[in-house]
Amino acid sequence: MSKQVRQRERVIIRFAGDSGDGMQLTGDRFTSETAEFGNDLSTLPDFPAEIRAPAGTLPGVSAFQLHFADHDVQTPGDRPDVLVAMNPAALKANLHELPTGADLIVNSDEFTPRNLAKVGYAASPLEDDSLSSYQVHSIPLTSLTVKALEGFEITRKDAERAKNMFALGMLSWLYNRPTATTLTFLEKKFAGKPELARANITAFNAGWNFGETTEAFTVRYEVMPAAMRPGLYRNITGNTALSYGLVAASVRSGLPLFLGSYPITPASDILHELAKHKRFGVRTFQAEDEIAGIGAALGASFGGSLGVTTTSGPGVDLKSEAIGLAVTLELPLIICDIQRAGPSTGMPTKAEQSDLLLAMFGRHGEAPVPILAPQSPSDCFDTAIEAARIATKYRTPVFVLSDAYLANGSEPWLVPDVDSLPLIEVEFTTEPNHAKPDGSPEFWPYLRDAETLARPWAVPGTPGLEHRIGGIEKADGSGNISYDPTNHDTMVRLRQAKVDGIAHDIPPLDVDDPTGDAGVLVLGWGSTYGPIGAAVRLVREEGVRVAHAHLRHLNPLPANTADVIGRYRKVLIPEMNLGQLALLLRARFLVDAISFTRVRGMPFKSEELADAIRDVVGADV
Amino acid sequence: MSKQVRQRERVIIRFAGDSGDGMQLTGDRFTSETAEFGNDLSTLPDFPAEIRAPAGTLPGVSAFQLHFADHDVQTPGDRPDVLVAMNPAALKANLHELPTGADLIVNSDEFTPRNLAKVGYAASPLEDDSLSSYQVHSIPLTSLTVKALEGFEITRKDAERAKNMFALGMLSWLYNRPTATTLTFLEKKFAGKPELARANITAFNAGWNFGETTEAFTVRYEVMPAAMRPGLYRNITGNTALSYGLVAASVRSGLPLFLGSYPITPASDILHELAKHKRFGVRTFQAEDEIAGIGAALGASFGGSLGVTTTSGPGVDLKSEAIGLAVTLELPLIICDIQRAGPSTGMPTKAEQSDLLLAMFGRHGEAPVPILAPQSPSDCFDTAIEAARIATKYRTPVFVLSDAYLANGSEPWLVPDVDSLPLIEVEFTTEPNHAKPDGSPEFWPYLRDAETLARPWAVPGTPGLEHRIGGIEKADGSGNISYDPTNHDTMVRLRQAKVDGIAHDIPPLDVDDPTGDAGVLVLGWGSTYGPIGAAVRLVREEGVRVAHAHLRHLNPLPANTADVIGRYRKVLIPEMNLGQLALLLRARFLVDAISFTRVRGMPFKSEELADAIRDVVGADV
Amino acid sequence: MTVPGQRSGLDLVPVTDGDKATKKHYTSDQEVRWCPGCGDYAILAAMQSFLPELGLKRENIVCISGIGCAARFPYYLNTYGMHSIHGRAPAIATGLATARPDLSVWVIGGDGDFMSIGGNHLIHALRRNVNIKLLLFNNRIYGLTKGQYSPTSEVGKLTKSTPYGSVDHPFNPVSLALGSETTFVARTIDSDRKHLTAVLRAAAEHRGAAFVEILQNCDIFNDGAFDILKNPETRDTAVVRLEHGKAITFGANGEKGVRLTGRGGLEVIDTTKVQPESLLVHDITHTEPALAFMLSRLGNVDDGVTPIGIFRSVQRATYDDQVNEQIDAATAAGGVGDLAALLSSGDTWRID
Amino acid sequence: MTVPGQRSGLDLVPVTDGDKATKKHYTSDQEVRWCPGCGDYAILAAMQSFLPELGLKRENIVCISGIGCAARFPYYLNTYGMHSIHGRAPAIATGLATARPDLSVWVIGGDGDFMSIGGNHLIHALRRNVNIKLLLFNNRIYGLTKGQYSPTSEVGKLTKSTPYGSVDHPFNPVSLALGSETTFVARTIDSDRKHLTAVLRAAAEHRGAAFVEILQNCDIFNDGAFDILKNPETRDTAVVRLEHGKAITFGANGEKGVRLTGRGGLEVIDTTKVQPESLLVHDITHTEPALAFMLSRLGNVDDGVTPIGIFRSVQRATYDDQVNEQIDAATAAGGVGDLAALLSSGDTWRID
Ligand SMILES: Cc1ncc(C[n+]2csc(CCOP(=O)(O)OP(=O)(O)O)c2C)c(N)n1
Ligand SMILES: Cc1ncc(C[n+]2csc(CCOP(=O)(O)OP(=O)(O)O)c2C)c(N)n1
Ligand code: SF4
Ligand code: SF4
Ligand SMILES: [Mg+2]
Ligand SMILES: [Mg+2]
Repeated sequence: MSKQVRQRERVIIRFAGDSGDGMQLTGDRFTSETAEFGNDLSTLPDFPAEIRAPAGTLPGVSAFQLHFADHDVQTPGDRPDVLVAMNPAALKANLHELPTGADLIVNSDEFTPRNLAKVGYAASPLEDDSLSSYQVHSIPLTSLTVKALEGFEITRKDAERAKNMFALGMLSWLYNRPTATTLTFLEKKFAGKPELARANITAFNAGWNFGETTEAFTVRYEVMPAAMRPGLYRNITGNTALSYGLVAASVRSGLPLFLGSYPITPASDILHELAKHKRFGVRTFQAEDEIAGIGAALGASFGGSLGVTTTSGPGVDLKSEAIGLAVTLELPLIICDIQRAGPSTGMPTKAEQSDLLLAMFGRHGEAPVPILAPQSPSDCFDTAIEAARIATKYRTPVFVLSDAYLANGSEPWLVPDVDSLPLIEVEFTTEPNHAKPDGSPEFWPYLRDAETLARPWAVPGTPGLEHRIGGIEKADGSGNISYDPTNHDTMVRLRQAKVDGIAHDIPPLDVDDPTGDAGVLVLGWGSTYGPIGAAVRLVREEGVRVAHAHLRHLNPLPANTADVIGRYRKVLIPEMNLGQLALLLRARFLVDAISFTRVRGMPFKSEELADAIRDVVGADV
Repeated sequence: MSKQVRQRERVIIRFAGDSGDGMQLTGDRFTSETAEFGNDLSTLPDFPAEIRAPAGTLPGVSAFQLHFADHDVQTPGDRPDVLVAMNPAALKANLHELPTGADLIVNSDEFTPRNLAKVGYAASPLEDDSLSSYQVHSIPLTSLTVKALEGFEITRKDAERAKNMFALGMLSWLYNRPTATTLTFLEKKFAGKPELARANITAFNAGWNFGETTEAFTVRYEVMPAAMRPGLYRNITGNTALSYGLVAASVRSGLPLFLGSYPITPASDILHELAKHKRFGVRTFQAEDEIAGIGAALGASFGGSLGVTTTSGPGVDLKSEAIGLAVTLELPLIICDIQRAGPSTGMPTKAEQSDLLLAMFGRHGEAPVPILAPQSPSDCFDTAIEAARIATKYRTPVFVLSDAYLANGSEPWLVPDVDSLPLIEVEFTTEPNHAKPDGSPEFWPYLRDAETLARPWAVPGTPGLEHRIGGIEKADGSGNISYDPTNHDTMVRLRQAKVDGIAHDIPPLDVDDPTGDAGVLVLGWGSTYGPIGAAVRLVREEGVRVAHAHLRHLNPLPANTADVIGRYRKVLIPEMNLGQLALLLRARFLVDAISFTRVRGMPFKSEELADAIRDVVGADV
Repeated sequence: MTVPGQRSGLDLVPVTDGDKATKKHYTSDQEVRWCPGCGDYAILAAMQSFLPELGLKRENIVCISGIGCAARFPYYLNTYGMHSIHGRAPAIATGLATARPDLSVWVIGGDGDFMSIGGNHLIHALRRNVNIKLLLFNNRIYGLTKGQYSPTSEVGKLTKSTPYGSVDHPFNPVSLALGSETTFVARTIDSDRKHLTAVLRAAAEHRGAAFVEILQNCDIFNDGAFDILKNPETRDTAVVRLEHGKAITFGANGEKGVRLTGRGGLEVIDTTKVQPESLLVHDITHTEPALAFMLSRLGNVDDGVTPIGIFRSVQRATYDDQVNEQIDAATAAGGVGDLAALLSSGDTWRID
Repeated sequence: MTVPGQRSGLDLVPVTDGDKATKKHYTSDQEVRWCPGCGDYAILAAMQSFLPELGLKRENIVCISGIGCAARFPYYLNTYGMHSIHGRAPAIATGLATARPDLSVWVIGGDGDFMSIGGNHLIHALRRNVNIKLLLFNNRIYGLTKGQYSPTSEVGKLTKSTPYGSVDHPFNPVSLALGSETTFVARTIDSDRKHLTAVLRAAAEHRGAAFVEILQNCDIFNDGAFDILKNPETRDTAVVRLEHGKAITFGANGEKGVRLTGRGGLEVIDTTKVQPESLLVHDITHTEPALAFMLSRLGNVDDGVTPIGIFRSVQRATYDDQVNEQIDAATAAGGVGDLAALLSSGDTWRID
């Protein structure tokens, strides 16, 4: 039978199932197909901290949401138009976010009394009318898959496992996705096991054909490709982009990359990615702990490498002392904090922006450190390069504050032309820079560049420049140990001035204020960029006038930040914390910034942000 | 010959010599004599980080300054009226702070060509007229001492060592100090070595008699006792007071004290002091590092002890992660940070106030911790008790921010009556506090007290209340692991609200504004109390109207802080950092507070503060 | 096992007034969240069923862990417990045990938790001989962070973080513990309930720090790591069971044995070809750990031959006992501290 | 000493073109700030005079330390140096040595720096066998913080922090190192310049982690701690000098000797009463550390008998060499990384 085809501008799909059901993989594949098709998109994986909580339980539910459209997409979307629920737990955990009228595809095989009981369903929601407000497609995915794979030389378990490919095939049909990438992917994935490869491909095709033939689907959807700048695209997650950015910074600076790291969610994937790139001379050191990770990176920096350490909140706590050492040694170092929900162990797989003040102040003494924050998955690439530029030019540790949402979320990325990437020029000092009283030349490790206030970087192996540096206060210039009170005051202010001075070496904060006469500025940082952008678009469609600016440099702030803020009657600062940027701006500019905060481990929903904006704009008369 | 006696209201003496010359001891003894005499006083030891830098060199100079008067004393004084210099290095290192006309007592024996050369004196300042603007008393202290000890069965080295007692005797004569305490002290100190005891006592008396007889001193000074509240007094340093406060808190709460600590300057003396008090049931654990120190203290708290950890900046960095755990476990814990000059190793024996923002924000996630700061050596006692009260009542870690100046500095202390000390009532939970659906009783470790928001404290050994707590986010009430987004938002805000709520349980900020019409408020915190008080007194004597308030509770701030600040046109905030309290107050109250900062590792001089106040008041019209 | 005359690790822990506790009694209401088939289940079951046998008051048992899959353990045991932070459990337990001699304190951690980030706290707790029981769940992998190699992984291990193979030489936990002055050192296997339980009981009764390495299978990221010790074909020749007072033999019918070489080493020999007397008789009570150390080098999983059982159990004053004895002695001598006297100690003067 | 056929630790470090360096050449312009009489002076002098003999380019030598009196060392040596933070030097050095195989990297620390706060970094650097030389200045006390006991202090030590005597059992640094899979382990004494220098040279030439415990006198806070090993009356019977290939004897005229007991231990015997062949001949090249471990238990300062010298020197692939070999191999196989290719790897699509 031929099906009716409906046009859609945008679709939000959420795949939800048990940790063992392979939902992340399914989501990834559908994403690739969608990307290749040419839609713009944004994704949000959401999985539990446990590797595999007991099958069929709520804590065990793993989900993947994808938002794709024929226009540019800014967030993974608030509420799904389609929910694929592989078991009762997945249904229960996600139903409350489903808008009425949404499509609900469930694997009816899993709705057994036992599974229903596990999550406290007295009766099967498929039988009673509790789902009446949705388009329910109840399909026995497991048995259909097993049936499709009869005759294959694989275990029943493996056959059942293939149900996610059946579901993928079905949805690929439903949204008319190109399937080539998935087929080649499956060949690769099961390269060693041809039978399994064939089985999964068969399941996938079976799913597609099922969609074609079943009554369950009367309509099929079409989402036209989005208009995007011409070029070569790939889909990329924040952690991959950050890794590539670091490799690029190494290539463009000529400094070998050294990563010292200790595994921690959600940062580990950067270590995993960089460990692959030996051909770029990348050295990855899996340390015994976070302190050793940053220590080794600092040692490598002392030796002339681009030292990097990657971690998340708890690891930053532990690195605090070593970061202070890096501040006073004035050596380049990049510290990537992939923020997760705290305090303490908190919710390791969830996103939060609550390490900003830690990055600003989390060391004893006056120990200023520049801070950058990427605003989208692909922006992690550029941010890494910018961090390397600042770290090497100013001989300073630099913080990069990403978060779990950016790290695992993905978006299409216009692959840049390598030659267009910034060149990072680093010059090691090779000659003495000072004269002894008797006129003979000597090397002063703390004789600063007049303009940048950076100290010289002379690496071991350079004859005649042998010198010692350390954590004790140093005499301005010579760098010798000094307990002189006035010298200490001078050095404290010099270190601060060096970091503050970077403000003149970074792009000004630019504002998106189309009508030019908005009274309210929404000011954000980091991963809220997408949600704020989407919310701003929503309210503008209603004719609301509002401006949006987003800070990529958090310390120091762009030189024009004061002017920008001064131009608006009200400043609204949405953050996934209790108002950390707001605190900094209030202190710095005495502006009565309005904080809008949600600390749920989840990105903002654009709707709730839109409400917040409406409130503030409404009150602004 | 009988000498002329001059009256003085106040005298500032500085003893300076080689690390090996026993200047700290000499200062301590003179302080005891002065205290016993009934003057009010304040002291400032100042020694190098090295144990014993090479003899006779500038880095090796160790000094001790004492300010005593017939009225109440607020600081160790800016510039000494009398400098005792035991060698050329001591002279060179301290001369620049000596006001013209001051008395200068030097040990001429040490002014040998070799010693002079060591510190770059071409000629002996005792010979040329470079010291003409001072009252120079050039005395061969060493040889006089050795002569006085002829016939004693001691080594020449020991005889020479006694020269500090000779000097002490001389100054005791000069200021007419009671000598009994010193004599008994020497007996005790050399209990094992009677010959050495007699020798030192003889040297001391010889010094006294020398003063009596020599031409070198034509006048003798008298400083009348100060009017002080009646009662029993003793001299006490900040570290001793803090240690006693902790013991007192243990006694008054009935909780055994457990200290987990790793040695670090200037905090180590607290560990040393508490290790003595086994009879109070105090357990001291010298850990393998700072993390183990706080970890063990937290473990002891879990078991029902009053857990305490003591450290300085670098140690706080390392404890950050564990503090975050304490925040989320909601267990009582006291963290004493004896601040020193940073960043990194910095200047370990020097004072600074640069850990305030670290204490506020130095942990990942939203992890609020109450913060207290003592404002004088003896105030460390009361602050420790207040910290214990808050920690146990609100089940929270509490920061105590002392510093090197308070830690080693001393002042007379009116010994409190034990019964007058606050009683700290702690009740462990012993009964279930919740009912299961089936009505049977159960224990919910996170079911909060409605008023304080504190959670119940049930210690191991309590039957029926077995429970597990941890660093992962907990469900409000039950405390079970929860990754629910809304629950996390709730818990983050609950933890914040609990700490904020303490504002209503602490004394209001009181203001010293005698005329009641000052336009400028000087607002300080911690160890700047004395210097600010002295400066305020100075300018008031000139008729300048200025108010002074001092914050003992830094988080949360007293409930009336906003009102107080609001009452003044200008707020001046002097800090030994780059303006950390100023930042907090600006952010919180949007007040354009004026920061006055010096980061020299030394307490403010009251004169420079007075100038700062004059400037602000002057500009305020 | 407590050697005759030794003081038990449980001496000061109150016992129940006879009423028998059950496994259920020690099972918490929390849903267990390990992967199906994880070796941790077997260890949990063993603990839950052996603890009641000790006849202790349940409320006087505390279980403290760091972070990792293994570290989730306390949630599932219905005693007091703390799931702390990564690597710090031994330090936290040291404070608790020192302050509360009436508790039986168990510390649980994985090979990352104990041997990597927590290595220093571990060796210091062991050298101090704090009366705590440290159970290392060694699956030779980082489970919770999804499969990076650990300090106990074999060289050349292919993991997410070592796509070209790991290059660092692993610790032998038993050797490290013996080099850290540990008074009780043992190794056992998750799947051997009987052996596991016997070792846990001996650890509980040992007064001092007891270190137990439990070889644990992670069936997601390092499945089969210990198959050679479990598989009926290989286990008899791979596992060497050390038993106090018994000659060290192994193999299906004890055809293999261990004896001292003349050159200060050990050798595996064919027991049918030598006099029984020439075999090394295992003695866990040697004051010096040297021989136990030598046994720890006999081999580990990678070499096939793997000794399990108690390597060493000697008595040495514990840290916590001595700390508390100092307090008791001082108090007995000088009386309970008098606060007023303390505050007014040193040089004082009176103003009236 | 490099055992024949072994690769030297200095293989990749550039040497001077013949011009002889002197002690002065290795002496920095910084004023030495140790207490008069501190054992650190002797160690510094030994380093300053032995380093030139290696004939290396001075600029390729780096000295990294943590915090403590000992840790001030780098300031006084005219090479590249870093005085870092307490306990972390082994980690910092690991990064530097791995990134820069052309450097000779020395790590200096006290017993607090290495054995207390830095214990974990130490044992991990040792097990990884990073090509760095770790010199432990063991004065059995915390000097810089004015005299608290340390993890190597004898039990019952009276210090500022232990007025009633310390109660924790110390580490034997050599035993701990051997339990940590260390490939080169030695012990020497500050005052024995000849022995000290010989050990340092052997350490320098060892390819891999070399751990050297130097017994160092702190004449302010622990004076005389090693007198028994220095005092002419006692030293001959207290110090056991281990020499590779030689029978282990000591005493003024070698009247005492060490031999294996039949029970897997060592015993000190009267050499005049036994056959020379029965004495234990020292062999630093045993692949297994068990015998070296046994020697480390022969005694330490507290028991009088104290073995010094090289306990173990075996070759094992170093961490840094293998890391760099993986890079070279991958590059040789696939060519130098192509950034453009990397960025456009994976599923891509083109929009035109
Ligand atoms: C300070 C800190 N660093 C890193 C982590 C991430 N982390 C959690 S568990 C773990 C290691 C898990 O391995 P193991 O200890 O062997 O336990 P297993 O999961 O294998 O049982 C790591 C690195 C963390 N939670 N905290
Ligand atoms: C993080 C940190 N903790 C503590 C200290 C204080 N501290 C400095 S050196 C030292 C130990 C000194 O002993 P050791 O390492 O044996 O060196 P020594 O002075 O005896 O040569 C300590 C505890 C510090 N500087 N940093
Ligand atoms: S990941 Fe491995 S160790 Fe962790 S629960 Fe799963 S099977 Fe067990
Ligand atoms: S305190 Fe001891 S170790 Fe430190 S310099 Fe002085 S003598 Fe040497
Ligand atoms: Mg593990
Ligand atoms: Mg030491």
